Amino acid sequence: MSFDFPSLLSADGAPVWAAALCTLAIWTFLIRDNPIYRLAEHVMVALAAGWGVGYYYYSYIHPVITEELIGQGRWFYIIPIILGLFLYTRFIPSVSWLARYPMSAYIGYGAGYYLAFNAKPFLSQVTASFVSFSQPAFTGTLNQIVFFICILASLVYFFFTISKERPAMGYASQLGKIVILIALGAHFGNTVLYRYNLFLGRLSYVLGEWMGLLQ
Amino acid sequence: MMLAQDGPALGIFTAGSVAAFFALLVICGLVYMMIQRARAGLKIPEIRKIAGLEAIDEAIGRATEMGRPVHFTPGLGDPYNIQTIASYAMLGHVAKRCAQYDTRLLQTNVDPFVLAINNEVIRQAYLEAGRPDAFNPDDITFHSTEQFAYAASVLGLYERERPAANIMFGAFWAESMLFAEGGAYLGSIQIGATANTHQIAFFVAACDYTLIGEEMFAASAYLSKEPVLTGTVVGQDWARIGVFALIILGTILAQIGDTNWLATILKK
Amino acid sequence: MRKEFPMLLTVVAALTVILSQFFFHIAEWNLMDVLDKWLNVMWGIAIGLGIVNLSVVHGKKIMRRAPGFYNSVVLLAILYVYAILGLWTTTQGYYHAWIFDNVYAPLDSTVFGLVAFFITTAAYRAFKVRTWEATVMLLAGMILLLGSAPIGEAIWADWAHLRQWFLDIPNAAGMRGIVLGIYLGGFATALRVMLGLERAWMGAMGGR
Amino acid sequence: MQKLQAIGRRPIYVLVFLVGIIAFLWPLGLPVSVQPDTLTVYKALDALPAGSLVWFGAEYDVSTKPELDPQVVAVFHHLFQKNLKPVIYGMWLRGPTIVQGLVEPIAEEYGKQYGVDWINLGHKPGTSTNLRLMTSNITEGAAGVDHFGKPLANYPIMRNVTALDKASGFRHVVIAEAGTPGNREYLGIVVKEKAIPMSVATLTMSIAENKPFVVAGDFTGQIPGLRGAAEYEYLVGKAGKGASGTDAQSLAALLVFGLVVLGNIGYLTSPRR
Repeated sequence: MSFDFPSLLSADGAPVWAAALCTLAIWTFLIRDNPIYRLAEHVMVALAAGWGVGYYYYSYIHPVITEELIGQGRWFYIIPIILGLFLYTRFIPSVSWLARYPMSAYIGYGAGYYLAFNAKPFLSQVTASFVSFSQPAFTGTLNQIVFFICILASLVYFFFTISKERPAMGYASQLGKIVILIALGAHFGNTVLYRYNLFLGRLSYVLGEWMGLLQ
Repeated sequence: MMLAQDGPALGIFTAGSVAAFFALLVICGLVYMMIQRARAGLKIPEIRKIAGLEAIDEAIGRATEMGRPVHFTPGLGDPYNIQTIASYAMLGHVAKRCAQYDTRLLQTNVDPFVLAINNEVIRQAYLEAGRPDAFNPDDITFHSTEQFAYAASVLGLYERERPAANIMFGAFWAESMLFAEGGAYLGSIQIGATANTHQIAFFVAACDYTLIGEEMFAASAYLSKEPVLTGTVVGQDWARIGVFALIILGTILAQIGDTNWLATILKK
Repeated sequence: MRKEFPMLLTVVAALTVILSQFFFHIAEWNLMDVLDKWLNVMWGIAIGLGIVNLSVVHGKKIMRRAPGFYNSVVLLAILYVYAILGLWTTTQGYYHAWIFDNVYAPLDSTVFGLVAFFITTAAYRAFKVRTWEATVMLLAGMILLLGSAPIGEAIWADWAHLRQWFLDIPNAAGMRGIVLGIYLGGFATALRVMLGLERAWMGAMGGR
Repeated sequence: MQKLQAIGRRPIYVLVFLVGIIAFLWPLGLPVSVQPDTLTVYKALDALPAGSLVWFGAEYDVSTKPELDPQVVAVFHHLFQKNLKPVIYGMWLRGPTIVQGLVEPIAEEYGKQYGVDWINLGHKPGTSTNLRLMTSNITEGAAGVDHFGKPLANYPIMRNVTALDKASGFRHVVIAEAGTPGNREYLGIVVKEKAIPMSVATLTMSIAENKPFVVAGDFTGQIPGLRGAAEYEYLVGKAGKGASGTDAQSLAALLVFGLVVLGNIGYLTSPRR
């Protein structure tokens, strides 16, 4: 096993060095906050924000100006542009309330969108909870019964304004809490290794592509 | 998009949306009914204790005692994400408390539009608290539109500003673990709230208090104690009773026949 | 004009979406396509606010010579050069793409990879047998953790089945309860917004 | 003992790094049980008579290299061990270049000669249209040249090969696929029309999506993700990156599990709990 770094100045080597040094810069944060990490962090924000300018201009604004406004002559596309510019009125205190127009439109859209597009998935979650207990094996039936009880219990847990002082409600709510905690614990445990894969991918890059230790 | 050959269902509805429309009508009807009851001054039950919401004032109080700032993030949601929309009311509350206690509020954003809205929310809150002079727009910051550039930047901000209270309220993705565990290293009081089911477990593990799923949507009613808002939560509970009954009925029907007419109707 | 008209916009935008989604004859007008483009344009314009915010915050740091101000100099320099490069050559331009692929992309995936470290310390700290509820959560977590790695099956052949059972029965049921509640809470929140009960961005939270 | 619940975060970080470094540099070959889907692929290739042609579709690019490369390597070890003759082709631009880099050292290890025992037709434009052309006329489909632009007529392996069909000696198709074009194109054009069986080396995220096709017999089997690579490496007796990847996962799971156990021992022995 011996190191085999790519040439820093070659067309193939330069990207590897760039990527590897960036990786190490972020990892230094694990020791403590330090100037190298700070630099990397500021570079990241600068690149991401700078990238956004070009990307979103060409995806959202440019097509509307060239195709809709100029190309098709759809004058009403000037409205969202004006509404968007209203956001900048916050720098002029006397008319800063104009910024509420685009905000209100956007939030209204969000409320409408939620109501419009989530009623159907909501119902499909309800119908998916209709379980059939007649299963080929006895354990299958038992599983379905457990599943059914767990769903009802977890629903009870969330009641906000209905008193849980009656014993039946109390027990159901307690069971619901346990079911939810099992669900969350299971979810956590199941996700750990997916998260490791990302780190291992970077480590493999540093050890392999950069240091040349992996064959 | 509608395909040409799909005709309207029942003459007016788009295909497959009939049941959804009526379900929505019933739920909204229940909520609206309860709002009307509250407006009429009828008795509205109280919302059960939600520890995560009780802890908010305490967390801000502790930050005040320690002379350290409070950090609030609405997560990565678009400005029209319902969780982000719910976060505005929460931010309003937090900002008002910070204004009253004269505690610095650091508010970080990944979405420029949300940045603009939050700027308004916080300005209004300081105005209502009678402290417009204390409002500092430079503490409301933008950290690019990219998830991990934002996360790296917030981790850095934790180290430099050392917030004593960290309130994460909105739609979170993989950065939730970085935010919550990064805050835990600092020993700040952390309150996490999200309806993104895939992230709740991480908040539960790393935060002092977690609002699980819909508890975040009850926050505005809980904190304001307004009967009208509480009424909407009561309506929500009645809708839940309806769901409960539907599931029991549907399951009973599933034992009887091969075709479950209730499921068929609900899929219309 | 200061509160009523924005409120009206909220309701109009919400109803446009709802009616277009549910009613066949309104859906045919394709209002959603237009509305989506409108919102995207507004959002695109808002990017400028973000850039202004970065410029002001970091500009002030530089003026004050605040600690670490040189990072702010770097940030603003890169930000503007990269933004102008992007506008000039589009994001497909050779140099623009090279920097993104070889500098930004590795930084981004390394930060994502940090989650592995954080999730480990979080598990170590959080999974304690403090109460019996916490114990239940711990057990579920550990069974799933070992079950998702090849080692689990190597220890006990049926571990994979146990893992699958946890995912299919208690996990699915618990998540179902959470999700159904989220839908209800979301509907109520959306309705509050449409009725003007929740509008913190215009001041006065709730009620009136 | 109670100090066990106060291990600092930095020692834990060191352990996380160690898990990765140990797994990558000194693969332990921790046991992996072989799943049926992988085993059917292995058995199908194992049963082919020596000298049979195997079409290899390199349908991925740089972004999915970490997950698919180990599978490709394991499969080529098997192909050369059984003296099968792979013919590499790619609808994806970068695929054949990536696979060429992987196969060269393996071919050398088994003393296999390019153009005699294996060949790389390279990437040819036209995606599924060109794949269809291959099934009737390889010379036309490959524009007469291999990956390096040399005439196919020069290579002994291509002497009696006219088309991607059974008559030319193709007995199996293996594709390493990361999306579209990928298994659906091969399924329609090669499996259904030419009746050549196909196995897929696939990404973890596509396993569930592919499963119905395996059950229906459309695919002989699938090598599922990095885990599948480790299983195949085990079957061919060549521990590689698949094994180190799954080793790393197993070690990581043991690390987190061990830390939680230690934390709880510390907690339970602490007098102030």
